[in-house]
Amino acid sequence: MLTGLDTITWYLMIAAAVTVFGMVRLLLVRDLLARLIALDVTGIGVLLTLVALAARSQAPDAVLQALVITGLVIAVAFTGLGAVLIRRIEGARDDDDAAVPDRAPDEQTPGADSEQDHGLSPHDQGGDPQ
Amino acid sequence: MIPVWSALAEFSLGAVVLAPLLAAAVSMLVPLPARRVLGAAVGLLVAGLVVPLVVSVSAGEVPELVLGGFEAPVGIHLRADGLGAVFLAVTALVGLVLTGYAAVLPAAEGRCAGPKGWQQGHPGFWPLWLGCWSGLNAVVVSGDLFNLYVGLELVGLTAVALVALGGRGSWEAALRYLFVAVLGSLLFLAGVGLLVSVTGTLDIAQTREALAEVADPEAPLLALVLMTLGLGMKAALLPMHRWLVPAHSSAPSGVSPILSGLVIKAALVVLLRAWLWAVPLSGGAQSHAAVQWLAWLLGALGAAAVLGGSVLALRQTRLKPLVAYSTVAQIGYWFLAFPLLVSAEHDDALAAGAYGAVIALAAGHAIAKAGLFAAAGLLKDRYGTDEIAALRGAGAHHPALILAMGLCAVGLIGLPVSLGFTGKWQLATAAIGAGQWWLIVVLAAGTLLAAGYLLRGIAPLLLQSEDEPAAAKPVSVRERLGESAVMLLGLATIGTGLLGAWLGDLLGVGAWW
Amino acid sequence: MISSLDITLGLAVLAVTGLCLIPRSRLVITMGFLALGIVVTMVWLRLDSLDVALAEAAIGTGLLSALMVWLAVRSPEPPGAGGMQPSPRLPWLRPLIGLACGGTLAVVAAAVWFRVDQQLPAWQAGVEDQMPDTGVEHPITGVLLAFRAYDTLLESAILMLTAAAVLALCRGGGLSDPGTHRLGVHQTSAPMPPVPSALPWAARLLAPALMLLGLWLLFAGSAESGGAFQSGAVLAAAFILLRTSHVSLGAATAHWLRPVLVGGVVVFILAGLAGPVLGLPWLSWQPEWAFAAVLGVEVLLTAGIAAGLYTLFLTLENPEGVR
Amino acid sequence: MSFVLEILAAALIIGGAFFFTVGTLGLIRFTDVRSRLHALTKADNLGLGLVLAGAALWLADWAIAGLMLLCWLFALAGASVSAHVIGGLEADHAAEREPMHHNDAAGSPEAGDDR
Repeated sequence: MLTGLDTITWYLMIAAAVTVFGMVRLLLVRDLLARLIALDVTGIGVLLTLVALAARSQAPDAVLQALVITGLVIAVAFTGLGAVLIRRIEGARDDDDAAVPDRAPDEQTPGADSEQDHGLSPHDQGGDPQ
Repeated sequence: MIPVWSALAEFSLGAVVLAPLLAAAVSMLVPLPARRVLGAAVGLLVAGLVVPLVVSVSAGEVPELVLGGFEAPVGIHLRADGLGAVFLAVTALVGLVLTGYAAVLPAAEGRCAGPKGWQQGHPGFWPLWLGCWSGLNAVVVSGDLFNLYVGLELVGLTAVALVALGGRGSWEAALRYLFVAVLGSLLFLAGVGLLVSVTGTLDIAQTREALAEVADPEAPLLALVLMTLGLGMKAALLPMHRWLVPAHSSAPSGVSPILSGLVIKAALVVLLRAWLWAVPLSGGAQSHAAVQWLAWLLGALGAAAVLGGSVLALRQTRLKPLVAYSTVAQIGYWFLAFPLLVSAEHDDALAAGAYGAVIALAAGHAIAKAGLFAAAGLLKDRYGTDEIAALRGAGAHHPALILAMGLCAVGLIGLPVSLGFTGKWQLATAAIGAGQWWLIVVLAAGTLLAAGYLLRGIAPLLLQSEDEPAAAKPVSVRERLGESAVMLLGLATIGTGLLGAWLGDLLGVGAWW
Repeated sequence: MISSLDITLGLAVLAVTGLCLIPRSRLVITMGFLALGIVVTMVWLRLDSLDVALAEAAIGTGLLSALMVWLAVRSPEPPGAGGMQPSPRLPWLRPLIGLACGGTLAVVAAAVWFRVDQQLPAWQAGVEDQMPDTGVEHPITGVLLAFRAYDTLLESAILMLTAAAVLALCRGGGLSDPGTHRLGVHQTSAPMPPVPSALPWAARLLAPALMLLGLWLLFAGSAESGGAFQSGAVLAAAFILLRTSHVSLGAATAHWLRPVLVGGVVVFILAGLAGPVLGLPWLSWQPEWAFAAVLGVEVLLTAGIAAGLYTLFLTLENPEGVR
Repeated sequence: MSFVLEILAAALIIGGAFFFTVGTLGLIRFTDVRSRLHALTKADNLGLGLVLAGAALWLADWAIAGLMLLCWLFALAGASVSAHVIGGLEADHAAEREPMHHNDAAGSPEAGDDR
């Protein structure tokens, strides 16, 4: 099997393995940061496929490399947005854990909507216009 | 076609994407009140730009823009065929009404953490919404596979950010939506990579010609599977729909209609481009059997979505999740027609009928669902909750709103004068033509269940509530204007019902057969 | 036959991917992600695409890891989500499912890649002979800013709108208060954690060198490897370095972040509008002033990308009240 | 390229690789932060210098040799600054963490009271 292989096909297989590894891990793990990293690893796997395709011709193909650079910038965009969202969610959860004693239990219902209505972290109890 | 008109159509092909993008950029520099005025003005401009496109397509032409003057394999082509014109028009109509709705009601923009705690009205809504609108138009007119990926990513990221404007409750739903949307786009990109390795070109029309000669059907088949899986995630087909309900119901009231009405359609348009335009199904018998099997799988998932989504909607106690589950059910209808689109014996009349049905259902759903979600959002912002029990008797203060919700329900159920009815009728005739009787059963059951859960959502609003209604503050002028926006969408649901025939031959322009 | 270098590099990528996904502590997977960026940069070099290697090193390894490490340090053990612990009932079930379907999917994909008879891209001839009228010599910059300028425009709009999204998650939605449009991002004046004196000294010493490197990468882009994205990332790294070492950038950022962020996309669209004004299709530039247009757009695009990436880092921390 | 130069270049590169392994071994074996920093900065930087010298010799080109020297100096600067910063941070936070390695009489870490 190894004899019929050339460099490009080898990297295409590595790319497929990395993509599948990242995708399966993304769907199975629950921790938010682990999922974000798994998503980014899947992105790297797909981009690895594109660069391996670009490297088939003697001078590596310019259009496919430009596509990969575009893909890289999109990857940093969605990873940045995901990181800020994780930070806000875990900031909110730190508050819930810290503020559990003084909050009435029924307010603690995890329903996304009721949570949003009172919306405010206790120590910032400004007038929440309703 | 007089040349000046077709030149205007070509110009507006690029302008329809770049004008809202320029407005999104400029709106980041101006304060909030100016952003609302800018948003409304650009909404009108984009709607105006769509008119020459629709006129030139209905006259039988396919306006095509060669960007930068570089021909297909090197450069990018933008095309507006029948499918493109229909979705440009629907996006412009619904987008313009929702822009007015959000400009009038500050609560519709979301909740932002002001100095005195959580305030209503969010400055971040406008650049993100205009960026999303530009992305939607980019996806619909693009003729290049990688450009479709960039457009899908633009729509996906702005949609995630718009959900996150809903304050603390919506961040988790937004992050979950981000994971699914981006994974879907990456799978689509993997499919594009596979296609490029086999055909050597990125342009959709050239991919079709190149794939016609390709001998072994394996790579195009795997590419089609990858694209279908990725776009199925983004369009929330049944097994992959769990991100949709929390995202759409916790989003601000101005954003939910955008998500359910417009953003879901972008994935559907790309799926149709991939299935019908890019990968010709006239391959060898062996590949055709596999594609048949895949189409039947999509049909089965569609049927499961129609029935499962409707039953889940029946069990909801709050209005916005009910409407969100209704979206999951309605998505099932579009995939129900896939087995007919890829029918074995190749008669194009049947495929054209099924294709017209899918587009009519999707367009009708866009208008009706946007109206219903906007109404539900308005009630939630006004009464603080969308519990159906708590909203009992709210109809007394909002007669016009309930009428508009009724009209939208007509469109969603598929009663006669609406695009929903046209779509279901064409789907039924195509199913009978192909002898697929089970489709009729699913259609009937879906219609009944839709009537069930929609009435279950709207009826309590009309009943007289036993305890005297809470001393609700009088309905402000802004809320009346918001209600008139919902009424516009309700009337549009009925109005577009009359255009069924015109829609049929508009779709014939530049179709794949 | 494939050389032993490729085999070791490929296995290294798989090993580091495992390091990046399997461990249960957030700090370890972040460090794994950093290492993955470096190994993948070497793979890009092995497949001799230098521009992508530069972009991966600057953006993928550099900036993303800055965000991830900050995130992992800020909340090391994930509160509440019960993130990493295996589900109590059947701890071996998830890895088994993962391994099974991961294995089958990888085998199917590898089989298809192994058997597909690949086609060389049809655009190579087109790119060479249309290169002169893009105004630049380096093919990748030519593709990015002339042939597929539309993709690059949409993608820089994506970065700008992501920056708008993270600003929207700040206090006051990114505005100081609804009346004015002055940037009120809380972080511009928020205190950063204390750092030993060596870092500020080094940061101040390195900042001019990094700026020079960024500008050189930008202008080299028209003739050889380099370009807007790599130089934008290096400039953003310089800003992050200064920010972490307590150099007061608050006043300048509060005033200039937003216009610079938006400038790149606005100028790109207006330059694209020049085409229809002269009767040509969108985004087309006459060969005689093509170089000026491409360079002007690229400079402002670099500033926009640097501002966008810096905004991602700036707004990562939760201002109080936005919990 | 004379044979002797090739032998010398190969020897340099192998020596560099050896120092890298020694540095990594030090990282694993040592317990507290400062001795790990010591192992890493010294051994790895020397290893890097040797490998770069071997590569320059192998390519036998003065321009590239100059470039390699610049790379080495820049790597040295980066390594020393980051080592200094990590050492500084470790010194600042040493008080908070309970004593690392001096084993108490009963072996039971009385972490409870001295935090």
